[in-house]
Amino acid sequence: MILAMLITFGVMMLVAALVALYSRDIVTAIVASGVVSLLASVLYVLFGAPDVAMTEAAIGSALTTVVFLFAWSRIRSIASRDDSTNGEVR
Amino acid sequence: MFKRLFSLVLVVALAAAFFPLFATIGDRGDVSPLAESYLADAPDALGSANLVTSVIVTYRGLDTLGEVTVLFAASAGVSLVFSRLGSSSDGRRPVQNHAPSELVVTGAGLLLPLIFVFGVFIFVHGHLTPGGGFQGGVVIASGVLLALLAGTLTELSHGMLSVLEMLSGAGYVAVGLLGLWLAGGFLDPRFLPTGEIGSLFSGGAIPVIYSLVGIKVGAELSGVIDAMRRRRVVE
Amino acid sequence: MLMLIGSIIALVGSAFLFLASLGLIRMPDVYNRMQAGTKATTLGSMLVFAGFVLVMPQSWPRLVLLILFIFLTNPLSSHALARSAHIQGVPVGTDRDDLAEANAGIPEGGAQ
Amino acid sequence: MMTQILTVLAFLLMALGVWGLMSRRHLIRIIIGFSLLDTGVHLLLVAFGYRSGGTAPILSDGIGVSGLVSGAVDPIPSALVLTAIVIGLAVTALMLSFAVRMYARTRSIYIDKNKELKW
Repeated sequence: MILAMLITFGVMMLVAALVALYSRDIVTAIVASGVVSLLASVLYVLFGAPDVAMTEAAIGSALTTVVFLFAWSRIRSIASRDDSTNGEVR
Repeated sequence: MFKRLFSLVLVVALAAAFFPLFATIGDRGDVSPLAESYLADAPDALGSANLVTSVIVTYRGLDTLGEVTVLFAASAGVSLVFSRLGSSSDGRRPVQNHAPSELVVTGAGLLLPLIFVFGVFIFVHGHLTPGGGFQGGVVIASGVLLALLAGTLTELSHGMLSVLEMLSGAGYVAVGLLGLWLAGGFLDPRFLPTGEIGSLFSGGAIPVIYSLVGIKVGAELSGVIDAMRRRRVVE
Repeated sequence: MLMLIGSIIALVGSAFLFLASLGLIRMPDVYNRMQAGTKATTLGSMLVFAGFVLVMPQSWPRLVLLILFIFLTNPLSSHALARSAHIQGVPVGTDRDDLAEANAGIPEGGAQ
Repeated sequence: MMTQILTVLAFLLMALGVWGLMSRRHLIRIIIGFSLLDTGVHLLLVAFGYRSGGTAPILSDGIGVSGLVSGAVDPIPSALVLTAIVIGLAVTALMLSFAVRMYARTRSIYIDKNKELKW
């Protein structure tokens, strides 16, 4: 049972990691990397480390995502301030 | 093309370096001798139920002190990098700005005290249940983030943050020195009574140290979040 | 007996959670999905925790706090998400768009 | 079995992270690759501390000290990973702030357009 959960979550993590590296949209990639952390925190609970799971859930999937999104919104605001569109963001 | 090949070679080299690990690692029934002695001795010696907390605060206490210092350095670095960026070219065209809706403001007002109390609960109970200074500090930083997003808090006072951080860091070192003076060594928490395992006042100075770590981490991460947040351009 | 009732309540709650996940797949646009994923999960998880209160009566204060937390945060966060999606211009799949109509009467910049 | 699966998973995440770090050109994606590498290393450390059927190293009424010695996982990797996660957030924030700064200076988010440090 635990083994099946481990394999399921592992495959989901790998898929989310691939999405994070290869998706077209940056916000999707950022959210996918948050999903990787969230699934990792489930695995930490399975492996008897609830302290680490709490930290990973609070930091890896919440604060890191927020920090990424803040940085991305700053980059976009710099790009939108440029009059010409030579500042390329995608 | 060459670069792609090079990265592929690097990944393959990583796999080769990992291969002995795959071959030797298996399910073990025992832990290392050091961990075994921690598991056997730590609850009686320190009176703290959560062994991860004992390791972080006491056995690897100096590590944690250095780690909090690294966090401080990173937080200062983020503020430094963004302090130049914010004022140089901002304000030419106001960013389109949507005030948070009334529901969010009211709900944040209801939730914020709960979140802060929860964060304090996590780091005060760090020696009894999973959790501790780092987790509690992060919860407090998330509360600060919610307050910033909901507009409950428009400007974070950096003076207050640095005072909090300074006091908690100095308190951390002071508690460590007290351990050196009154008990076995630097950061030895046994100068306060260890108490009974499972009660709130147990573990000697572990709750004190972890609360200080919690305050410090909360202040540092709030500083990072506040520095990274895009300033609302006010005309 | 108490255990049986608690288990049944938790089962009903998980059925709601299942329906929510079904709605997340089947609904046509973002707002409908968000509504399915919020209303049903709020009720579902509250029911699951209420069932746990009956199964484990000794830890009821924590569970009641959890119910309160879910009751407060889940609709709020979904409201904020849906509103920001609307501001970002995610298309509405149905014919009516009440928020755009409500904002149309208010001059630019004063939209609350 | 569980330890081996977690080790393989950790290795795959690390490999994906290294691959992303090397092959992507978008700065944000490079930092995402770094955080994947981070997660992989953390999983690897937790896998080293695991013992089969292990419980969390927390003393409770049900398990006495003898139960801990015979059945709890290694607390040291947990403690190390816990601090490493917090440091990881700080490092990620620092890298992101440098990325924003770099964009503000060079007006390009792609790393191969930035020729300043190229040799």
